[in-house]
Amino acid sequence: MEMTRTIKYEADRVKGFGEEVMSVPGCEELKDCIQCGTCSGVCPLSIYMDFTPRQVMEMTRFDFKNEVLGSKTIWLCASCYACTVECPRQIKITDIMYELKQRAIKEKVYPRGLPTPVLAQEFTKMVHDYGRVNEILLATKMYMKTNPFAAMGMAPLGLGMIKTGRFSMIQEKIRGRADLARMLETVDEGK
Amino acid sequence: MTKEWRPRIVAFFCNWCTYTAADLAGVSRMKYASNVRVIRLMCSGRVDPQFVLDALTRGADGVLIGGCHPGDCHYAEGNYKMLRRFQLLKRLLRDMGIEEERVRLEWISAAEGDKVKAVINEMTEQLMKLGPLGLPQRFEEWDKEVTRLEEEIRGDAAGAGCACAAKLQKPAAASKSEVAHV
Amino acid sequence: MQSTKENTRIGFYVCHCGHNIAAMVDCADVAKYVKGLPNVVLSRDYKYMCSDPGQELIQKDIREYNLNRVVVASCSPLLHEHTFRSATAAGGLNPYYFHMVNIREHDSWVHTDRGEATAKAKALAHAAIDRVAFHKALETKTVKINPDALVVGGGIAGIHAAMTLANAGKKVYLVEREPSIGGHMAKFDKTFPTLDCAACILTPKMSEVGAHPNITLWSYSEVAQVDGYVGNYKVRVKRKPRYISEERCIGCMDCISQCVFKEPKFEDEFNEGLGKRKPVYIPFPQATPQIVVIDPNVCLNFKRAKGPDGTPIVSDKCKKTCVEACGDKNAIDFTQKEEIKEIEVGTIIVATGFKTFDSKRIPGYGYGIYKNVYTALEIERLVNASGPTGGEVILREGKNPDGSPKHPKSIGIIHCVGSRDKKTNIWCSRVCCMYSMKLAHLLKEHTDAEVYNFYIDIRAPGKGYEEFYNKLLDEGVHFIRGRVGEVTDWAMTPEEEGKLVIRVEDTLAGYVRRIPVDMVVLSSGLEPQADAQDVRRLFNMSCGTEGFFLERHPKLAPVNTFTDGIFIAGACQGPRDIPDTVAQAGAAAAEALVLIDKGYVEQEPNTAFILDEECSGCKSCVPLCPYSAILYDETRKKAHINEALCKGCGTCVGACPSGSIVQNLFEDEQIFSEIQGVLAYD
Amino acid sequence: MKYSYYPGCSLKGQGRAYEESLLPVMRHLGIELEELPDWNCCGATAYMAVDEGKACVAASRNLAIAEKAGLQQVLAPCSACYLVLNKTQHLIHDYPHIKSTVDRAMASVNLKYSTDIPVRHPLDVLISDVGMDAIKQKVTHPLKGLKVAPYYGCQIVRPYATFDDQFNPTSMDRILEALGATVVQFPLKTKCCGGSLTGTLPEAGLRLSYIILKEAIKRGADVIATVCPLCLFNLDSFHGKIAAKWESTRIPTVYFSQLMGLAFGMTAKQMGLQRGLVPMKPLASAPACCAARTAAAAS
Repeated sequence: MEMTRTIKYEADRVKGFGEEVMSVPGCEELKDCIQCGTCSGVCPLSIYMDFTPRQVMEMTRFDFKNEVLGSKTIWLCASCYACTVECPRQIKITDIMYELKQRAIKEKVYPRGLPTPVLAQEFTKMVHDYGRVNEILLATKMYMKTNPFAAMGMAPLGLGMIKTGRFSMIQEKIRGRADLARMLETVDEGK
Repeated sequence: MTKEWRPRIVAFFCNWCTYTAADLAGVSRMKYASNVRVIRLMCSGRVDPQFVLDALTRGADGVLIGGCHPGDCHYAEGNYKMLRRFQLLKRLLRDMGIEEERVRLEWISAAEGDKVKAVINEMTEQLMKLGPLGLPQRFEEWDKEVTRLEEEIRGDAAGAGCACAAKLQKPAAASKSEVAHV
Repeated sequence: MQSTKENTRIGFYVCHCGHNIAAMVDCADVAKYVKGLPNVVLSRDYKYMCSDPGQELIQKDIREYNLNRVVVASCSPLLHEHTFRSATAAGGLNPYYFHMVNIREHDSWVHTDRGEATAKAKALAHAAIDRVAFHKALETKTVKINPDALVVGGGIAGIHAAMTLANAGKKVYLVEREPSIGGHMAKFDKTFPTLDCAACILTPKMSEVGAHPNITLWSYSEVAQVDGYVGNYKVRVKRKPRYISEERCIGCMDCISQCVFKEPKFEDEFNEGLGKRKPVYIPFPQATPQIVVIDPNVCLNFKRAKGPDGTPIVSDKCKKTCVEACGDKNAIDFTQKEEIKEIEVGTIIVATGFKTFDSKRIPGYGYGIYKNVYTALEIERLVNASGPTGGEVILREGKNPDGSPKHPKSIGIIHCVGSRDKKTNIWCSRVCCMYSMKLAHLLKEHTDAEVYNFYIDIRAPGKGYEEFYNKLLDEGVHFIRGRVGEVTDWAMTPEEEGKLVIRVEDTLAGYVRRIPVDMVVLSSGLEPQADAQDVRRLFNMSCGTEGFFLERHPKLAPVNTFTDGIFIAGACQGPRDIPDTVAQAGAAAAEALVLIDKGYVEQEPNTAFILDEECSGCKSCVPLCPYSAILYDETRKKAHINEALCKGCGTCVGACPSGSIVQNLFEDEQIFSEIQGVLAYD
Repeated sequence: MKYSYYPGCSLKGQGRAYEESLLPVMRHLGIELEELPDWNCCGATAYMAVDEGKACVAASRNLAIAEKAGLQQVLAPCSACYLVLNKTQHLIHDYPHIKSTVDRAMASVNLKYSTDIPVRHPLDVLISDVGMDAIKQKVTHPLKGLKVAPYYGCQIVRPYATFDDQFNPTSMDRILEALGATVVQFPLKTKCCGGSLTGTLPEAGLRLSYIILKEAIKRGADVIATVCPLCLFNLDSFHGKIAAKWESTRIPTVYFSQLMGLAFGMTAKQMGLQRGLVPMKPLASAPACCAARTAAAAS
């Protein structure tokens, strides 16, 4: 039987990670967390997470960067903001989740095979290139990249969309594509 | 060793609310700018406009007056009396060309240690932007101007009196009668 | 005065206060700087100036160096000015030749740069040196203390304070807003951790208060106005009409049984709305005084009849069976009006208590939405043998198949409702952990249900408290560490059908759990009374940011307020349990007794006076004085200050156009020299 | 009253029935909507997960265009658009580094952005600007007997509660009541529908939709009314999968604007009701054949 060591040594921490996250505007309140678990208690998706939102908060605070950025939890957040409005310490948990997602994508350490980060990146690419998003095309792209078999399962739904006149494979484009792309590029230039 | 210029603030705090609040800020180990010097009075109603002018003429860059919130004065309404006086004082200061931000009246209750900190820091920041008031130096210059003027007048035609000279030299004394009739 | 100034010999002391000052201020450097200032004869730095050796040092120096002024730079004058004045006096000088510089609260504790803090200390010390030269010898005023006392609030704090004073032979007025004294404690079933019955320990004290010859008990009354000052307060008390003559009512309660309402119909405040009462009622069986009350809002005799100002007036529409029942005792008086009583007291103890957090403010917990969600106070009444159900714990909603009332088989107690939450109350309410455990024990005892406590942290730091926690663990009460996310009524599994479901993260196990229960109890936190701000103004007190009354010093003057002669006790000062409340009430009574038995109080001689020859008779000062202490002599065209009435605010001084008013201790030249002094050092 | 209309991608795509019903209903109430010229995608939840700065830049381009067009208010019917545009304004307002990022991007294409253009939801406009009385006056075919579960979803009340109560919003309840419908007590009205997780992690996402559907049925609703194209998609599209995994929960979900149109005498077809996968039963009061009258009412 394979055994996993669960003890954490100081060397397992990426010192400074917590401080770095907590210095991002909007994430400062994490310092005040009392680990009460309200976030997990109200989170509709906490039941599928590998770490509860509360655990992610504590792990972030204590520099367990690899564990946090590699977790499924942050990609299960559906941005319903229930935790943010209920947190007794007014920690903007949803925004911290966004911060962690961005870091995971930037460092490409999100769990393989998880469609959510793929979708997010395909989405942004579509916005960048065309200015608008076609949900049907987007879903197709995502399934092709992550799980082509699942796409097959979606066929009846596609049919339903066609029948109700909601299916379109035409990519809408805005006139100001170049402008938008230029604007988005200034963000990278400013970094 | 050249030191960075820091504004000097003279503060008049009432014994019951604002001075106590400053004590609370201390007990709570809040940190704020060190350039404020507090003078304790029993009530903000004791603040004579002359105190403010005197502080400015002696080189303060700003004056902060702290009293109890309206309705909370330990002496019923000393803070109201101060407020009325303060409105006139502000007008006078405006006429003298002294920026409004330099003299401030704040209601700070005994529980508001954090407000003491916030007000002092904010005021310090504002004064840093405004720069030194330098009234003593300005008075010197005004004196020189007046002397020049006097000499000119004397040179032109002796006899034309100059009442304004006296006024300019001692604005503090002149102001008292103007302000205190409130 | 000028002559003394020339011979001014100042001794200056800067205190290290251990590391408190010395860590941020270079005390030796300050002493060195001050040594070079005019009139300074000696300048020392010392570890603890407030210690006995420190004070003796001042006395010795006064004698040896022939000092005539003393300046100490240390902590806040609000803390130790009195100490050093006494030391100055012990050295043979008038105590008002002393001045104090605050370099701890206003300097070392609030700054982070040692250089800057030291510079500030020098500037402040310089100001004091300049100022003290202008100090004069003053006489301390004394004021006589009226030995009668007023206690406001008849909860356990007020009861204990009043009893203490009364037993010491003092006359006490006890004013209570509700028809009976007893406060929150009267509603409790048992008390933690000893589980003795609240009524058994409280009601004897209540009757004692009612019968005590030294206590005048005014229930159903409120303080309307407070004037005067320490030792001599004039208080107006509003006595609300209860439509019963207190002198004639003997508490037989015949009127209640004979009321035209055969059944109790109206929400019973004492039982938190769980029970019903009649328009004529007594709040609870052991109510003190044992005098009934008529509620004009529902009594038929008043119904729909309101005077022009909205107050109920008699409509004479009822058969008045109560009057008949009362017979020749003649105690019912429908014409009773609000009455104002004026009393004079020397000291006042404010013990106005707390209110519980309104649980509806947290919608996710379902109070007011789901009937089987209760507040803790409701449970206190529900488990109480004299409560609305006779101590039977039955659910508000749901019946057994045979139609009988349903008992809960599983109960969830949610801690910290409204507490430790930045959106509501940031403070810990301190008593909820313990009372939740007490209720858990009682509910288990009454129903044998599975009881779950949902907590963030268990705070059981009192005598026997941790042991009580242990007892509950032994009893099989469950403790789940996690703040409940929500209480809902939808089922995901068959066992959740028809139940309330608590969704919570069991943070110790790391699982999100759904726990179905029959009953949810919300351990609501403690808050300041809704009218705490009005009461604070009434008594010239301060409130902390959270709205509880502010003590003069959190450690050293916990029952004093900033107004002399007014003390606070109990949960009006902050959440606390019964033992602490009683201890504090005793302390407040002792502080009041100190004043009463001393008979007089020394007052700051900071009053103002008018220099007759300089007064121009302009009268500007007269309307400024809130105490009408300034009189105007029409014949001489001069104003004059009645020293006995002057409170020393200095407002008239600041406004006098001719500069003819002088305030002792805050004379113009003293303040001007202080201004000059603070600006002398850059 | 004239508003700049920001449809967002969904209302032009799978959520077109929302647009098809909302535009005539608003016109009928005297609200003029002018589609924002050359608008781009708001970025939804996805963009913020990749790059917050870019997300704000993309979203704020729309606000800058609205500002340039001289319109005072932006109407965003899709919950995600509504939240993202509002959140962008908050971020620009609260965080200087976001503001400078946006300013730089704007400058690169000669646009200007100042933070004060209000972004509003149709529910807000209906209850605050139009008013209940005006809505009631237009009701010609009251939805008598129709039991509706009002479902608001998350993002119009969280994290910013601007026009309604965060925990128990009632704006749609009041509108539905004005239409003559019976509003079902629905404590799940602000629960999450699963969002995009129904597609990416269906096991997790669909469970949330299932709970909402099941409880709506249990509480006696005939139909669920929603304000968001993604909520509708999730509640309407996965009945087969939900039935396979848990139980059958076939209950129709419609846009609140579709119900408004019906009550105003417009036809089911005009309101795009045929676009739902689970059809709503025709109403007794529906103006089935009086095409002429409904056309008149709609104009």
